[in-house]
Amino acid sequence: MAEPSRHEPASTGDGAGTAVATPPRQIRDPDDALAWYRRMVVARRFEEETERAFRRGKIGGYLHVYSGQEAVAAGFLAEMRDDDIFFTAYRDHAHALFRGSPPGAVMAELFGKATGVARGKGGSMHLFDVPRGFYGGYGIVGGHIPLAVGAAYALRYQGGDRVCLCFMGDGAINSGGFHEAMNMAGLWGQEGLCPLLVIVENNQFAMGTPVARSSAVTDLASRFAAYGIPAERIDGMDFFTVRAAARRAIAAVRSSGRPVAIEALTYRFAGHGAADLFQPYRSREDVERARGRDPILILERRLREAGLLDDAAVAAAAAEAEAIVADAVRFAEESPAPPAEALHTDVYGADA
Amino acid sequence: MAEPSRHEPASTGDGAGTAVATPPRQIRDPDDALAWYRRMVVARRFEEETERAFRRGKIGGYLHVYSGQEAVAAGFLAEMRDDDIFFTAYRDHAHALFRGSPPGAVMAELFGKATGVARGKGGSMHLFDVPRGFYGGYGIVGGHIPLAVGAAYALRYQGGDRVCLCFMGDGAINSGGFHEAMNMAGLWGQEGLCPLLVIVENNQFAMGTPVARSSAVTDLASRFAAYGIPAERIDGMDFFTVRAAARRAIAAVRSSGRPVAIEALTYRFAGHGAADLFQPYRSREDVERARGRDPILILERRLREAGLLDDAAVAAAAAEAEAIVADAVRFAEESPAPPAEALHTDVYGADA
Amino acid sequence: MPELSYRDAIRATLIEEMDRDPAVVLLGEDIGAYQGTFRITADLLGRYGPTRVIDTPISELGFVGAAIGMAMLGLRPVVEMMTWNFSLLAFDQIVNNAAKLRYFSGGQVEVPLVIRGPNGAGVQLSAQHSQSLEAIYAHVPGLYVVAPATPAEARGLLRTAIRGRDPVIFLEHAALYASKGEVPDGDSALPFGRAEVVRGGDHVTVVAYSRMVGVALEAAERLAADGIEAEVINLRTLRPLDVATVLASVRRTHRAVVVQEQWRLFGAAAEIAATIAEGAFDLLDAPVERVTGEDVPMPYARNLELLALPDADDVVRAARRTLYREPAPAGGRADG
Amino acid sequence: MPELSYRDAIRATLIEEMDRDPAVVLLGEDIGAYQGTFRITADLLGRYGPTRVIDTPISELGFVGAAIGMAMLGLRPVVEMMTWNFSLLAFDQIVNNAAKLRYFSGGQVEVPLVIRGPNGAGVQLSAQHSQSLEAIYAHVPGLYVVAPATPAEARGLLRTAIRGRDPVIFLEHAALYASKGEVPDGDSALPFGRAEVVRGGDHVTVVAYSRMVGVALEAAERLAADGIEAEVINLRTLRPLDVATVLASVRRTHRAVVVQEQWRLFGAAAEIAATIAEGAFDLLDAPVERVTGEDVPMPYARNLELLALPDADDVVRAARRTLYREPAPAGGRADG
Ligand SMILES: Cc1ncc(C[n+]2csc(CCOP(=O)(O)OP(=O)(O)O)c2C)c(N)n1
Ligand SMILES: Cc1ncc(C[n+]2csc(CCOP(=O)(O)OP(=O)(O)O)c2C)c(N)n1
Ligand SMILES: [Mg+2]
Ligand SMILES: [Mg+2]
Repeated sequence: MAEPSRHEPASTGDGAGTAVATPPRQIRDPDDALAWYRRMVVARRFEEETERAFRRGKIGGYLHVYSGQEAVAAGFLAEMRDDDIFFTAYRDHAHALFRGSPPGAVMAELFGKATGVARGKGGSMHLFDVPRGFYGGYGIVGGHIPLAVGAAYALRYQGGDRVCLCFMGDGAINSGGFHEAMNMAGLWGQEGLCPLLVIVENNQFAMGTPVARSSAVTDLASRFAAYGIPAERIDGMDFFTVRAAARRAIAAVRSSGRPVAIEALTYRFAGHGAADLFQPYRSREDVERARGRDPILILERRLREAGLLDDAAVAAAAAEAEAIVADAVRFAEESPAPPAEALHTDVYGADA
Repeated sequence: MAEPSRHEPASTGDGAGTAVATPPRQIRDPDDALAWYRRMVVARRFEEETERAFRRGKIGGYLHVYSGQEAVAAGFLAEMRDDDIFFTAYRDHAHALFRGSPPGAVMAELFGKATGVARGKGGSMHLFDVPRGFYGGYGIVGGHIPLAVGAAYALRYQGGDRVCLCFMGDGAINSGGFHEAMNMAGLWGQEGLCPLLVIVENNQFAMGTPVARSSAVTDLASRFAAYGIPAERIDGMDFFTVRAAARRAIAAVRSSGRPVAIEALTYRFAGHGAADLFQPYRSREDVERARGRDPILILERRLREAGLLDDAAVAAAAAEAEAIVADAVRFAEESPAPPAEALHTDVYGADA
Repeated sequence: MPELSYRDAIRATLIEEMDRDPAVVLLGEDIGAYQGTFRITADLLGRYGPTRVIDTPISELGFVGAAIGMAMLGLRPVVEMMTWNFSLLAFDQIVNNAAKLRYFSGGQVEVPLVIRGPNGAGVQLSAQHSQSLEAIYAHVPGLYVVAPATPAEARGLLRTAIRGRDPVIFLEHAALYASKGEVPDGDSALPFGRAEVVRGGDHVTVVAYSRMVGVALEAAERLAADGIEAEVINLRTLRPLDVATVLASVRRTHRAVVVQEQWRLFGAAAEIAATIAEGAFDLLDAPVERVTGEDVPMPYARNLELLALPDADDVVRAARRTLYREPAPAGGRADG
Repeated sequence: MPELSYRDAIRATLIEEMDRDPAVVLLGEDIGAYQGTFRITADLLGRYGPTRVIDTPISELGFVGAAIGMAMLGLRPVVEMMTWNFSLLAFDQIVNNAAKLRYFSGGQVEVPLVIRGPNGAGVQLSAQHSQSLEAIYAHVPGLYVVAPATPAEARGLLRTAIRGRDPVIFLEHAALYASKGEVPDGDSALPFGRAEVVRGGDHVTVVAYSRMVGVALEAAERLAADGIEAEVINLRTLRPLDVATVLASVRRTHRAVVVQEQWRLFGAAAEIAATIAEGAFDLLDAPVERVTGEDVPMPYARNLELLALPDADDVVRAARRTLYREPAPAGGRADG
């Protein structure tokens, strides 16, 4: 049986809204850190634009933006190897961007265009970029977790040391599929056959339900003990903290073939989805307080303190993001809708 | 949040096959203890007869006998109040008998007769005796657990201090329904709205799968911490141990309206079901070793030590059981099959 | 007779029934503090408190199961399925417990449970969120399957559902929530198994339910412009199915079109079409036409989604085919 | 052409495919140490080891989902569903992921997954363990639904399933496992969507699949004794449905009986009957008859269970009705 605490809990707060003192740290690879800063700025700008495009009627269906949580996906994807793979839920735009999917192709997917990353068939909730190891984009809460466990098994079965990351929300932890999948991950991990890293993106809410109303135990990391899976809780607002935890965890998973879990405390700045306008379940002040720990501003401050960033560079990053996103929108707008024949393709692999 | 250890683990072994030293104890109510001894003897004799009747073709479908586990149901049902209720899975004959369902009506159900406890419509897996608070008898592993949580809620919602017991197998703990239900029980318990006692009958196997191959963590009681539910592991072979734990747990549940769980270590002496003849997943020696801690013999020894039982009384109990079971079989044999009209009744409460 | 939206009709009925009977409790995801995804339960948490308006975790199997347990003990839970798509996770509890408990307990327990929420396609919700599950649930004895098309029906049928003694699959439609209609005052309940002829006509019978009733009526208008009088039947419930009303109409019109939003194969229209073909065999002048969704998962792109869904045009063409005023589709009618 | 049992034909095919392709892995409850509830996987754990023969916990949603994930990465998992009844717990994974992943990923992933196990009623397994789920799965685009009736078919169709590129719902029948039949040697695979005419006849077409093929053949023998020559069609697969073979037969016999074990309403026979009525409209001399199980949860008592299941007698009577040699049932044909 696994001992459930290979990783000790790192610095944590009660919630992401609470300031957490993280010790100043030497920045190892300044160029890389700056690149991630710029990517996070792009992701934020991208999401603002998707909200606008939704209001303009260019994007349909459900739209769940990632603003506020960027440090989580960024920190983990920064540590993934090119041949590693990952799964996530429907709040997936930033994950695709961080993994290198062209912003135009991501935006085109949201616009329902043939040039989208899923050829316009998936939409916001079902981004996919399999050549880059992004296995989707799922709309049924918790539904992708068992897939990730099986995928991790397959990776080890096929040989090599690739790992699988699975991002999930705090709300998803209460789904039966989570439980069944984690127990299997724990079991298969005992044979070194489950190189899986589970990241609980605890943004404090599942739609309007706070963690304390959805989970009988609010320390979500502690719930992994039931499966013999070592787990720790980290500050998900600080890119460097996330990245350090990701590095340790991915290395442990890769070398052992056993699952590890990390609960990243974060906060969703926008409504749950585009329809969640009034957010009756939380106050404006709560959101404002959380914005005080904006992961992009935290990273910006760090980089400024390290002398890597100044006002001009910040402005340049913003301008660059502006241009990238404008290009993406233009590309999406100008792209053709899928042809009518596409309705009937991709149902089966060959004619029945 | 609940602290997950209101009850400290009591005497336990690695498994029920291991002898566990239980301190000699004063027997509080000798008549009652003797009555439970006799009931356990009846239950064992009853099961032997169901196996025979199955071979004779009198009982069809699946048949799961309880031999070896009697002390668990007996200990808990002994502490239930008349107006309390309970749910269990398909290994349910002894539970019905201990709760007072007439042996003839139980046997008649297995024989598929109109006089059965479920009028011959349910069979072995679906015994019901609602007037006695027995809410079934379920065949989908784990499927009854959410029902029990909702029933417990209803009891408190309706007022009063009735409690609900839910028996389940070790295999059922890995089902998603268990997880979802326990988390809700934990949450509702925080409001005092879930007077539920969960009893994990850990008989070491789910069909041919030992606990270590089905659960990533073999200390099943520890898995309830994920739901803030206090849990303890007990020796399920010793009637007095079970009963003492049941008394404490039921009192706690009744007074608090919060769930409690108990993992009772026990062993199934027979095959999983009537079709499990060769039991390739365990050795004859394993079974023999476990039989060394036969719950009926343990109780018998205790009662002898206390001077409450001698050879003559043991023989009398056996003879009494023989007669009760013979009567039950006779009643079942002589009862009529359900009338053809019964096929279409009980589908809806009123004509559509 | 006030005018109410479909949404408000449902909400008002919930309130009336909760006021009337303390055994009625609501469960579901985000029905309380969030006020309900479609605001059906807006303000009800404030009104009735958290013991009667229960916000659940994302645990469909668990909370449907818990509601069944409550119902077995005499409560009358009304579960909101945020959308019916998520009910696939609770399918075992619905089919194996709710539908069958009365039977396998030999009549000792009953499950007066309503599960309600939007069924069918929204707008660009894509493959996992655009399903219409009526055929699947209507297959199962022990369940009622109800699909109101108007505010009045939503109210009358929901009242019957909540006061009933058996589990009810109550299929709303997101596209109807804002639609308005007259709703009778007072305690009126609509019985299950009674279809309504919503438009009279002698030339062809169009059978529909839920959102497709509106589509059928629109088609009927267009057909009328062309001199074809379609009789439109709103089934209201699929289990039980009001075969008598359907057959009476078809025996008069000699032609039938059945409309459903969902996948054609093994869909609800197959049962209805088969029933018509059996019951009006000698009186049918043309094959029964089925107008259905395409046999594909729902695509996200709006242009494809529109192609995947049946519309009034499709109904018009099908009706004309039954009158031999339109050629059969290329490749023949029933080439699977 | 050795004679094999249906069970051994499945087992042999699993062995051949596992020997041929290391990507084939098995998952399921008690398929290893326990040797499989129906001994389909007996000795395979010893033969292939625990990484290829994976005993799972009782977690249907979880292990079906995990198998989907394996398939997305290029493995070819074959999941044993101990009985199809338990698949209701995995329904979301099957419908929302397996069936649709290729589509909503825009063709980027595929799910070469087989889920197999016994479907339908056993003997006295009662309400929760006696379901026949083909109509429910056949409704869903993206799935194949296969229901072999003989050992040869079990082998040929399973081979096609395992080598395919899409999820296959492979419905065996517990009552057939011990049945024997000639099985062709070698690498023969049977294509999906090709029905077989298992008995020729000119008077009436009887359409069946799985265990009901045997029931139909028994009925055909009895009908023959009475001078009625029934043509019996074994569908083999329900999705795709071989409409052409069925219609060709009915266009010749002018009469059809469709047989299914499960609940009548919204069942598989409805689709088949509707398809026949559409495609052979002018050539049908009688309404299509549906012979089905009763519309009740399965009772435990054997006498009731026998009443709930269709048998050869029912098929004989239905066939005779299509020839107007038997009165219609009391109350008329289609009174729901
Ligand atoms: C099984 C299921 N139930 C309900 C929903 C509706 N729903 C969509 S998102 C959501 C909340 C999920 O919260 P969480 O997992 O914390 O992710 P977050 O949105 O915070 O990223 C719900 C209830 C769903 N998509 N799937
Ligand atoms: C959901 C589900 N999956 C599989 C089965 C088949 N099955 C019946 S009993 C059983 C083992 C259950 O083990 P456990 O919960 O430990 O109970 P025990 O039989 O030991 O009393 C299994 C797998 C089932 N009935 N339901
Ligand atoms: Mg969240
Ligand atoms: Mg067990």
